[in-house]
Amino acid sequence: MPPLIQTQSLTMRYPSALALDALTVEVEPGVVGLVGANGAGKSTLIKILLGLLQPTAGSVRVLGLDPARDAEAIRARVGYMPEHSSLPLDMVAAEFVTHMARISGLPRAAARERASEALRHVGLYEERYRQIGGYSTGMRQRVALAQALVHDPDLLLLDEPTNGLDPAGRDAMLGLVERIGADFGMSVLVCSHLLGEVERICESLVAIDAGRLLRADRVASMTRRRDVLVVEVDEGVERLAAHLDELGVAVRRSGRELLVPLESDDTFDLIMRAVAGLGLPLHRLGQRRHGIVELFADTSAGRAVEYAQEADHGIG
Amino acid sequence: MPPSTGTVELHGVSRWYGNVVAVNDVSMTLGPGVTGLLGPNGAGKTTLLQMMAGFLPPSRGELTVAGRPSWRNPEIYRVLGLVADREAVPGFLTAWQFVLASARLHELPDPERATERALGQMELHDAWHRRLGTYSKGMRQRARVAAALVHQPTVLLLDEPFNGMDPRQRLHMMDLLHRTADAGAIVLFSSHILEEVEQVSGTVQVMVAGRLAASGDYRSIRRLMTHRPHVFAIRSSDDRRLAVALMAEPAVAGVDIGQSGLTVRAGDYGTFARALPRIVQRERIRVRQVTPSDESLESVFAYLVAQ
Amino acid sequence: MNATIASITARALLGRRRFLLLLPLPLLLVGLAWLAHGLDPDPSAWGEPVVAGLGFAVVLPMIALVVGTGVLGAEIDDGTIVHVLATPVARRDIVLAKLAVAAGVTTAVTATAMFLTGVIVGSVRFGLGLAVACVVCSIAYSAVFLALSLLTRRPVLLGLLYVLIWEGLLGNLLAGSRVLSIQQYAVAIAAEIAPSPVLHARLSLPLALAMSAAFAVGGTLLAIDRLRSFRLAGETS
Amino acid sequence: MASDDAAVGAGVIHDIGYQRYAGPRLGRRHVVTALYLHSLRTAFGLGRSAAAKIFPGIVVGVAFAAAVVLVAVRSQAGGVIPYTYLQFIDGLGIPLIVFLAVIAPELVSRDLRSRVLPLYFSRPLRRSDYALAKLAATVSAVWLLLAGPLLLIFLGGAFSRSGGASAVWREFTDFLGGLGYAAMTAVVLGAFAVPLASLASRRAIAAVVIVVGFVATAPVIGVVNAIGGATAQQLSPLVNPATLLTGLEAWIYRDEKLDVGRYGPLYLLVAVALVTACGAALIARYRKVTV
Repeated sequence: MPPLIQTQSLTMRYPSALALDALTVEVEPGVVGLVGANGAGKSTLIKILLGLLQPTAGSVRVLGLDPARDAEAIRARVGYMPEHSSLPLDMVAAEFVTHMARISGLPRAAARERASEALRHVGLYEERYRQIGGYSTGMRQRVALAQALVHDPDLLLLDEPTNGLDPAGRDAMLGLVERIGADFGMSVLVCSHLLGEVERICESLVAIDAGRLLRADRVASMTRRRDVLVVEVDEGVERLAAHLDELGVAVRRSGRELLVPLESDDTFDLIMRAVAGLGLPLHRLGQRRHGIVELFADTSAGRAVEYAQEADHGIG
Repeated sequence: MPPSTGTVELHGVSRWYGNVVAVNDVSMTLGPGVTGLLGPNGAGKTTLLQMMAGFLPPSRGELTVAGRPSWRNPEIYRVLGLVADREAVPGFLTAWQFVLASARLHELPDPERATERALGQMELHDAWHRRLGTYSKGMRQRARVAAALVHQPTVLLLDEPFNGMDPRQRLHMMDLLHRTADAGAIVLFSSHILEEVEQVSGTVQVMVAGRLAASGDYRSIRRLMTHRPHVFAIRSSDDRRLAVALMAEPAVAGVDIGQSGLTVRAGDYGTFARALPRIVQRERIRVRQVTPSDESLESVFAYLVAQ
Repeated sequence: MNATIASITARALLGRRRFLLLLPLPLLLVGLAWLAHGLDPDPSAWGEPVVAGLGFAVVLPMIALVVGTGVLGAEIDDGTIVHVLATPVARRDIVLAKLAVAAGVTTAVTATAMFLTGVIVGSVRFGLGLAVACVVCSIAYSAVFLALSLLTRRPVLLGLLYVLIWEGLLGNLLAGSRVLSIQQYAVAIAAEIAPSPVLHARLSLPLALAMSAAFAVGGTLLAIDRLRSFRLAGETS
Repeated sequence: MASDDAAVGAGVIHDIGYQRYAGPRLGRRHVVTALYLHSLRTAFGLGRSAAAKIFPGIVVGVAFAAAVVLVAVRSQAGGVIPYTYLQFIDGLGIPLIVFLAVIAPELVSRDLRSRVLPLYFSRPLRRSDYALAKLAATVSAVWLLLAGPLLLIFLGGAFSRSGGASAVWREFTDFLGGLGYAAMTAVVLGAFAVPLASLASRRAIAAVVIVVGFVATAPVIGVVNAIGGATAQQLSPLVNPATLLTGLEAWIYRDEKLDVGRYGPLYLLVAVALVTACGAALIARYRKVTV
């Protein structure tokens, strides 16, 4: 099974900017995250993979094929969901997806069946005979996903699939992409600048910034544990802090939370004993996870970004 | 009692298109500070903002900005700044020309200085002579905010200002909103991206299907809904024994044992939070993690949407 | 009339590719007149198709349509109009500024082309007659198309139907329809100032002037009122 | 459980999860035909919202109304109107321009504006095939717009004419002649309109460009005819697509609609050149569209 995607010092120079700078990366099949700030070169890379854009230098292989030579063979086996939902708003969803299936070479009957199946898998079965114009942003994103799925590709390229979605929509879309990667037996390249998503659904990750490769690795190996214990009580934060201080524990206050260095497992018991002793309502206790966001912390202009430890809230 | 000049007030405001009700009987008062207007797509956030900004008349009810109605009243824009949801900007103008035009249209005494201040505030000073067409999405957004701030409005309305911004740009925009609010302005921004609202504004107005579902600090909103069982994810050295002990506790509504630990549904938040440490001590079980998995704004939001 | 709005509107209009649409038509008009004159100085035979057929029937209305809908329709379409409306500038001043730019650009393009054509075809006086007609009708057309941009989502298509069907097709078949055809006002005004075999006025001057004024003032007032209660498309649009 | 286990037939739960597709994947010809048929339906607003049907509907209505009037007039005049079919097509001048000003932007500019092209070009569809499919769809739409009323006229004429089989046969040959001329009209006008439409992504502007393209050159002919000698008058119609067609018609059908003198073949040559040039321009336009 050839690697999903292979690039060798891939460069893309626009008149006004260097979008990709000698990018060399190899990606195995599975659900892969392509992460980077806005303008880091994600969309450019996807367009090169589809043969829609000729790179200025370097080579690239998709599913073992070269987009420059056999672009059509690649496009028959790849599904693409562009960043901005570009859909004909006055068409019925089922008819649009069927049309797109036929443009991918499926015969009429198969196209109609697979379109209705694709819309079922993205959760739009009941609404499939309504016009796309009447759909919410979330539903439109799912139609865009259905048209990328309909011709049963081996690789799905999703450019910011959760763009403009509300939380319920974002969770549904992420769950969908995760299920596609797991059950549908096709590889998925998910482009996103929302780091929490990548961590949650991708097995491996390619992080790029300003066209250069930051890191390419399995997600698991990138989120190492960091030894700080976070405790939050609903009332009496000062009393707890003072009590821990007396016990000689180095406590640091951060908003509503107390941060305690985690020397050993005993620290868990010590904190629990303190909270029980004071009879305080325990709201949160846990280890602060080292999110991928740190990847970007050092590259941003000098400012360490202790930004939203998404790993702690919710996803946990 | 007459609406005071220092607030944005809505009394029983509704807006409908034919029989589709976009905003349904909303009453709220916004004072100085940053407020997050949160809700799913289609909840009526944009419609509400447009009514406040004088681009849509309420179908019913009374809406005043700084004491006067905003509909068909261009004078309101002397105190009101708007960053609309449509991201279009005149690409052929440079940022300087764009904000200067806004300053002139607001008839400011010294438009050049005001423009320089606004662009400086948005850290656009190194790019302000480049055409907006060459700007990235985040920079265009900042130029639009600069244009909305140039006349130092006391009321600033922003529709999805963080849309499409990456973490760095988002953080910067949050600092700016705080600085504007600290200067005594009323800042209202809409969003459906939770990280933003949690970071920027403790106070939240949550809209669901056109109605105002909740308002105030989102954690206090959470507490107000204690009647709903809370969900905690707990990982410990002996999950099964802890589960048995917890089931004995009256405040516990139910426990699920999974590979990654226990999921505990607490009937009453207060009693459970106090009882847990006591039980763990008694049973001498080591607990490594207690996470209120339904406590973030996302769950408050999902809970309201599910009503 | 607000100078800032006028200058930005002018730059928007003349900056975009849309402006290139304005050039071939007047060039074709003057070139054709110059070529025809070269071949046969007596315009009695070929004058009518050039001045009326191409000038008043195509160049004037089409330029007015593209410019008239461009000064406001384009900004409404892409949403940049909100940056102008969210300011304390009176709506009247916004409309007058836009109207001034639209009428100005239309006049600049059409009046010059028609003046040159007039000079080639007849005399300087004839050229002036055509130019004055263009000035008056540019204002009338601009006001109408500006109002149309605020009344409908597809002002250009409806403008096209008005020019092609009402002024073009019906203008020849139905005499009555000429009373509401701005082209005919232009012909009437030009024929009055510089009578010439080339022009066949079908309306009297007072009627033409009165109707032009009616269209101009009516369109402007309608535009101002519509702009005062301009609504951004709500969420459910 | 009332029933005994043995009596129960074998039951199976089918896997309705995601199924891989093992069926045939058709080639380029099929893909282009699919796009062509889809575009043809879009031209008449089929498969689209009611609003998309209004303008094409109006023009189709006008065309059929004219046909009904013509049939009525012919039956009064004893069915003897020379070159009925050709006259009918030439008579639809302005409605045809309006039709093209509506459908060409709908088929071409709309995809540009709604950025649907990435969805097309990320599939095994060549850009030249996309352009040709859209061109063919426009030409077919114009032909159908003409062929329908022509059929009505034929049916009206064939049954009302006295003179037995030979009269019906002559009517039929005239009808075929009409269809031929309708095809020529469709190809020339369609090929001329579509590249113009592709210049603008805003449908409104594309419509203006098309109208100006057709209307602006007509007065030129008026001038040349007024000045030039016989040859000039015979060549001037080449400048405008509509008069180019009338000239072609006069040469092929010899119906003295237009004196083309001995320049008949030149009209054919110019027509073919115009169509090829427009096709090439359209393909070039889509080659450089950045997606």
